[in-house]
Amino acid sequence: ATLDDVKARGKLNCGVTTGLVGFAAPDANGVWEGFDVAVCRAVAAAVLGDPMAVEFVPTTGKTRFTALASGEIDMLARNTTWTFSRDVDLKFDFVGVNYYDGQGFMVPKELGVSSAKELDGATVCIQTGTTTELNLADFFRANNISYEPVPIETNAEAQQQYLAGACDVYTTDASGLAATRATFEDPSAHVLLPEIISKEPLGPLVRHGDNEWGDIVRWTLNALISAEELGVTSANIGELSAGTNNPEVNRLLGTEGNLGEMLGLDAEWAKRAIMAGGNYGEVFEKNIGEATPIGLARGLNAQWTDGGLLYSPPFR
Amino acid sequence: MSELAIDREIDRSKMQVSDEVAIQITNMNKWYGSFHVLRDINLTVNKGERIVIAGPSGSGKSTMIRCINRLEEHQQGQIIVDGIELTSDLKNIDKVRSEVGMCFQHFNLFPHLTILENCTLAPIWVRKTPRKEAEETAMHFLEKVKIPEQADKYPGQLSGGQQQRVAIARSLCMKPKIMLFDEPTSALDPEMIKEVLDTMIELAEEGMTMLCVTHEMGFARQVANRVIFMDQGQIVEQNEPEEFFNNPKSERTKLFLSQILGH
Amino acid sequence: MSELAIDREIDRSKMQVSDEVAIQITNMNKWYGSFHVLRDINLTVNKGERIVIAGPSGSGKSTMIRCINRLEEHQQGQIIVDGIELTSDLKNIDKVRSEVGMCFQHFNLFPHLTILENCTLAPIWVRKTPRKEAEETAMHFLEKVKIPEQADKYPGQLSGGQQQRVAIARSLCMKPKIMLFDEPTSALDPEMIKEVLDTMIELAEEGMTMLCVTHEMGFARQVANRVIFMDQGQIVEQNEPEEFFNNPKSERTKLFLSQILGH
Amino acid sequence: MTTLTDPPRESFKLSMLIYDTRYRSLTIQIVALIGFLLLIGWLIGNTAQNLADLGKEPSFGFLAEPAGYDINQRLLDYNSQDSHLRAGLIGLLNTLLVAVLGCITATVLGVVIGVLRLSKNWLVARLMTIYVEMFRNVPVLLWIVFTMAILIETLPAPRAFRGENPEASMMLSDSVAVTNRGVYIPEPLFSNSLGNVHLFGESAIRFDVSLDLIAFLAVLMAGFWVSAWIKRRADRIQEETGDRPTTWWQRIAVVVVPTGILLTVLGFHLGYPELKGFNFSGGIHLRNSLIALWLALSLYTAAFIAEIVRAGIMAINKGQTEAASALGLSPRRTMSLVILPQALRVIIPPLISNYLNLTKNSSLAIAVGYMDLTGTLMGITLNQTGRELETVLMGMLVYLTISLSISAVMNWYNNRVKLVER
Amino acid sequence: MSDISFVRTEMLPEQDPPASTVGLIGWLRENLFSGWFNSILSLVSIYVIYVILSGLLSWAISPTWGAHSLNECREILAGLGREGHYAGACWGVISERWLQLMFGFYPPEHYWRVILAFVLVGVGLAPVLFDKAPRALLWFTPIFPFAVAWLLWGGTIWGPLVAMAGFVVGYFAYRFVSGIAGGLLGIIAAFAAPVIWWLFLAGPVAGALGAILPIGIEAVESRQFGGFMLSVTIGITAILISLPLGIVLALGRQSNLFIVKALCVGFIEFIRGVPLITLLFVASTLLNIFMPPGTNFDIILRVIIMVTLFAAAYMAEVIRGGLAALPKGQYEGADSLGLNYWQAQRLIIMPQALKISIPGIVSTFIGVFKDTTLVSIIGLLDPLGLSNAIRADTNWNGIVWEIYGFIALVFFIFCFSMSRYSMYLERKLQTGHH
Ligand SMILES: Nc1ncnc2c1ncn2[C@@H]1O[C@H](COP(=O)(O)OP(=O)(O)OP(=O)(O)O)[C@@H](O)[C@H]1O
Ligand SMILES: Nc1ncnc2c1ncn2[C@@H]1O[C@H](COP(=O)(O)OP(=O)(O)OP(=O)(O)O)[C@@H](O)[C@H]1O
Ligand SMILES: [Mg+2]
Ligand SMILES: [Mg+2]
Repeated sequence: ATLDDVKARGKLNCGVTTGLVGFAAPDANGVWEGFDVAVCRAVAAAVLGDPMAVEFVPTTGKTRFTALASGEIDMLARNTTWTFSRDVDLKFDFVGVNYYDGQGFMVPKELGVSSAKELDGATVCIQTGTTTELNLADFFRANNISYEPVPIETNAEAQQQYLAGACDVYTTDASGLAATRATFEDPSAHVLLPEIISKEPLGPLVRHGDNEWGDIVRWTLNALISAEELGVTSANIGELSAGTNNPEVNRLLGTEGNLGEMLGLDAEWAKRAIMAGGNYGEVFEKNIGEATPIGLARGLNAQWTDGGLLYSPPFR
Repeated sequence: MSELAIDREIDRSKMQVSDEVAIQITNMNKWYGSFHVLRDINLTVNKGERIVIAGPSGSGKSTMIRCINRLEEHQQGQIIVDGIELTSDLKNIDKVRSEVGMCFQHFNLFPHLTILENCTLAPIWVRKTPRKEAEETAMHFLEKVKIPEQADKYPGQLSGGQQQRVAIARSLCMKPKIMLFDEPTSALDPEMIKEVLDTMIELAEEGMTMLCVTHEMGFARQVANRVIFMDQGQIVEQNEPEEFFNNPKSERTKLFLSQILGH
Repeated sequence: MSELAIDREIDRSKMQVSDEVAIQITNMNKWYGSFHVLRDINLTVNKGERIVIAGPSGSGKSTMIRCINRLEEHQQGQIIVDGIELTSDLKNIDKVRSEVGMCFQHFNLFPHLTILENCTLAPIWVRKTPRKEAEETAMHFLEKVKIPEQADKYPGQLSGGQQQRVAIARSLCMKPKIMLFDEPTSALDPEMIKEVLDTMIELAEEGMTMLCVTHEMGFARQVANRVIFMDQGQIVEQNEPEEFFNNPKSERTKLFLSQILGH
Repeated sequence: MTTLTDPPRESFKLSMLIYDTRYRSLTIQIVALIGFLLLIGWLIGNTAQNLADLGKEPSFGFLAEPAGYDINQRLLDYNSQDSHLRAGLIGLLNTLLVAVLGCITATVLGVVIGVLRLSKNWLVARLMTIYVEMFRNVPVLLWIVFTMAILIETLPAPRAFRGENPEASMMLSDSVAVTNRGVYIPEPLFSNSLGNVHLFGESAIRFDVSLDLIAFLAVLMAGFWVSAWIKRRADRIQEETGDRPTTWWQRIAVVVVPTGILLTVLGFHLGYPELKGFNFSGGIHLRNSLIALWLALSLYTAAFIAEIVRAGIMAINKGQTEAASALGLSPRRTMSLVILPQALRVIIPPLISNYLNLTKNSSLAIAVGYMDLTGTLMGITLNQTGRELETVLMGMLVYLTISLSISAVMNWYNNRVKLVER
Repeated sequence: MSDISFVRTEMLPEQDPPASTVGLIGWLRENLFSGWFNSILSLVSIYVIYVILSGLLSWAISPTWGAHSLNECREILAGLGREGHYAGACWGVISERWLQLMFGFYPPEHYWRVILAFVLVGVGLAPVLFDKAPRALLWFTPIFPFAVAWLLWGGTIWGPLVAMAGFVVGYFAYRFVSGIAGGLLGIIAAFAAPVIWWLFLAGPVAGALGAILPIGIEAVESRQFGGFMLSVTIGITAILISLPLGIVLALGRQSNLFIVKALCVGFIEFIRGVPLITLLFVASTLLNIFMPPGTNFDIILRVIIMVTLFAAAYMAEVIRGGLAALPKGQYEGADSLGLNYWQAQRLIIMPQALKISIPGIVSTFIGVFKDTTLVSIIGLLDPLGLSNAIRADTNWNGIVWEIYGFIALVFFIFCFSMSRYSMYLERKLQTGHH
């Protein structure tokens, strides 16, 4: 089973992108950082007790599924859209959603475009290897407008082409657009169009068939989300784990019940996962939130209590 | 080809022909594709015999002696060398090859090895002689061919005649019972030819069984005990040298001799 | 260099030297970079003269005759060939080159063309001769150099001597008034040298003006009417062959002759 | 004396399998064959097992399904509802397009550079050496992304053509627009067009043939044929009389005049690109990705070709030129009659293997988003369908076919021009 | 006829050539301005050089070495009054990331191991590549692959030692079996015994030895390899392993055994007929499918396998060229002395053929080394892959030329020096026949 393999190895093999601003990139010391990376670290902390015990495997759009299917990686946290065919046909299990996204468009303000429907004849930069090119084809076909697709492998190059005016529009997941725009010399010269042409629930996934391992990843993600909902942060977690009078917090942090044991882990698994990088909100703020250069608003990714879609099943 | 004067007395005391058979070729035939190079060759060579093979170019001389140590394969008939029949059995082939030494027109020394290494290579790897012993033997034979001082040079640094003598020494180091020569002097300048022939004569004087393809008729006359004339893949005539040169029987032989000695 | 016996009577009847000037070189100087290869050369060659140029290696013999058909450029002085002065005027150069034939040490046949094509190439493209006529001329000259039967072979299939004779025939096909030879025999084996010299002698017998760099002293003695000795880029001595060989004047000439004939 | 008796039959012994030269080679070969078959069997077995575990049956059914993605550069009509097979075909044509274009420009560039490297002009020779070393010693992939970046960063965007005082303007009297999206050049149009013929119905390999083009090519071929006839006639005259009639204007005329007439009849005119909406429209659009790939592959391969050309020319002994000069041949004739025929024998075999390399390197198209075979079949199709095995194997097979055809041509040529030696 | 005799009484001294042909002016005239065409060429070249250098230098000379982000660079340049897109290079990214570009994610405290490893490669290859290197180094040549592998990947020292022992096992198997059963069986045993050793015995033995005597250095996983170190590792491993493979393939292709020949030709032509990138796709997506269920070796190893096969096909052709250059007499000489096939190959044929092939081998290596950049397409972080990762860092998002330029420069230095070396060899082989 994967859990045993991971434990025996003492390292979690986690597939990430080869580099996407805010979501995964190595820093000067070779330490990976980012929103997707944080999920990997949380799982490693939960399973192995050490958030640094992760081996990051950079994957491309093409290699990611093979890497997972062949067992080269234990889980994939690489802004991968949860679709029917990937779940069913490619035989993977999506364990949840860590980012609700949708495909959007970014155009220079000077073009004076206010809706994607006005893009007839435009040249569109697309990042290949994702669902974006299919969505795009469907959208333009449905609206019966023509366009010129410019497929590009990496975000960095797409950004370069877009800025140089080699394409009028850049389309990818809205989060990516915002993140990219944030690093422009003059971000205010570009607008995101209102149309979001697809649903892009991005989430970590594991292989079909090993439900125990799937549960661990799923509930680690849920623990991060629940922690935010319950007000558990990396700052107060030490205090809270001494015991509180909220039973759900207690169950989450392992002071009550035996949830960890059911997962095949120890009682403090979730505590360690949360301590690795903080709860969902903290991870968000630190990597892509409004305080960072990327400056994404929570939007759909706010807790359900705040009008967002984040909704973790109860720990019980 | 010119008849080179061999200017010393030849000691024929040891050049005895024994009754034992060294090589026995019976009804041997060979084809290259559909071209019949060797036709029904029958030849018996006794130990101690010194045979010169002559004949026009393309008559199959080289092919015949190359069959004797299986550098070429014959298709019909029998070749027995030193009691061992040459069949496709590898062990026999190896055995025969280590009994039979061969010298080529172009020496075929190994240019990446020194003279000494050239000479010790086969004894060490084939005969499994200890290196020291092999080197001693090699020096012995290098002295015999009169170039011990070149032992540490590379073949490329030697003249053609010296190279051919090294080639002979290299064969001798395997202590062969029979030596085959394929036009050993034809790639050499006149001065060098003499050096090599001298070496070969010495060998003959020690009683070595030799088969020699050559056009050096002086050598044939004085050293050989039999001259074989080949044409079109067949042995046309064979005889003692005196008879062969002075009284050839076949028309072809006459024609050949007139060409090669004539002008 | 050996003195090869030329074994036939040489017919000197046509070998008359006329008074007309074929080549006139006046105060010619040439440098390679800052190296002064040819120093103040003065030379007049009359029609029908057969001049042999000798001299130690590096003395500038090749350079001088290559200047005559402008394969090398001279920097000072004047060269007039058949009344045309060699300047950097391209038309003059072309005219001179089609009057002057040249044979090189290494033949420089065109390996991708047959012998016949080698011989007809220049007549067809430079002289604008009809192919048929060019081929007839070519066969004529090939017969003269005694290899008409090789006409359809490629140069690679011929021996060195045959190749050099083809090279001569190739030059002759342009019906040149003057022939230059740059050591035509020095890359050849002795037997082949004879073939080529024979061809050159025949040419001389027909009255061709020839300048020939060669070390074949037999040829110089019997065919040349003048021998020029060069050293250090200068003409050191010139004389009739008999005088030149028997009674050299300059110390350098004596030294040179003793070296090349003496050994 | 000639009674041929067979040697006594030896009884077969097992050791003969190893020590008898007759059987030995058979033994080795059979062992090798068995080993090979075992290896193949093992691989296939593993694959079947693994695929079964993954629940994927190998099948090529996906090829008939709609591809769902768009391809910008297409030589045949295609839309996102066409099948994966057609998408692959479009990709293959794009591969061939860039390979052919690349080989042509690489040859031209390489020959020029190779010759300039031998130039007596010190500066030019040095510059060319620098060029060659620079391109040969840096990976081609780097050159491809570099070229793309240069095109994108240095050329004006279409928006620079807009406005009262545009920063950029079209070239050649407004007929060519060079932008960082590509180059727009005029396209040939026919007002009395003969129309198209549609072949292969609605299948994946359907395509249209323009009758205008066919007519044009037919007239052109006829023109060349007549021109060749004139040349042969001139050859004949030269052979007979030695003088070569001046025919170049006749030869040009028989090609140009009829085609000109045909074009006029068909109502030939050029469609110029013009700025409309976001982009230029009209004209032929050579996309940046194509140009970058084409340029980078050409420049890179040209460096190798230059070396080959240089080596080829240097391989021709200086004596050959001298002999030709001494015979009075002009430098031009020396080149065409003596040097080139010989140099070509040396040059062409390595040249063709460089064509092969260029074709294979064109698979790096994905780095600039050019939709070649690797980008479609082994790229997006693989990605969308998850059929790694089928797509990658198909792709390799296609490349192999292309390579083997090129090598076949090379072998044929090599055998034809071998110099006759003794 | 006039008297033709002439004797020079005193030799003419050497004179200086006319002034216009020597000195600077002469040189210029000869080399740059001989004729109008050459003059135009020269002027055009000078202009091109001027344009390129002026543009490049004004961009490259930029005091941004200390910057920590692109914005900081922009500020520094703006402070100098240099505005706009090409105001100047942002060298901060190189100063911050060059170690990463060189060593990837290798732990910095172990960089010395990488450096030492590549020095050892140099020492190990020196006696093969340079005639002047001391012959005594030759004994190190067979050992260095193991030493280098151990330094790079670390772990217990028993691994490489036990692997090396495989060859010793093979040798003794050969001696033993050929002693009792003859040459061919000996050869088979010599191949089979080490394979058995490596597959079944080496692991436990190394484990046991490691347990008894735990000597070793910290293990580094191949995933942590990156940057130029990754390229060099892939390149060198592929070339070293492909050499024996290439020899076998070349011999197979030369052999007159039809099936063996067909297999070798098929393999060589197949590999040479497909682009490397498709082989890398096989490595990244298919190789695990071809292996028995459950096998899982990491992507770098898989890439090395495919690149090795790729290099082997090219190597085979290079070595075939060397074999073809040997005169037939060498084979006959060996045969007539009674050497068997393998002895002849090892003692006579290969030493000569390989020597002739060294320039070709070096060129193949350059090619393979350059082609290692392709691994970035399948997501490995070689220099080019790392450049994407670096550009995905928020600080450096938007950087282009600086990284590409740096990578190109390093590649150029590597490849250029190797190509010079191979040219030197070619020249030496042309002239140097002992
Ligand atoms: N490998 C081969 N394949 C086909 N024919 C061959 C081969 N080797 C030799 N021959 C032919 O066999 C004939 C005999 O050749 P062989 O070399 O034995 O002649 P030879 O008497 O030694 O001649 P020479 O005096 O020229 O060495 C010749 O006609 C030759 O062309
Ligand atoms: N292209 C060149 N560049 C520089 N120096 C040259 C060149 N060609 C010849 N030389 C030098 O010019 C001198 C004369 O050379 P040349 O070939 O004319 O001599 P030679 O008398 O024909 O000698 P040989 O008998 O060896 O042919 C020699 O010292 C030679 O080194
Ligand atoms: Mg022979
Ligand atoms: Mg000379």
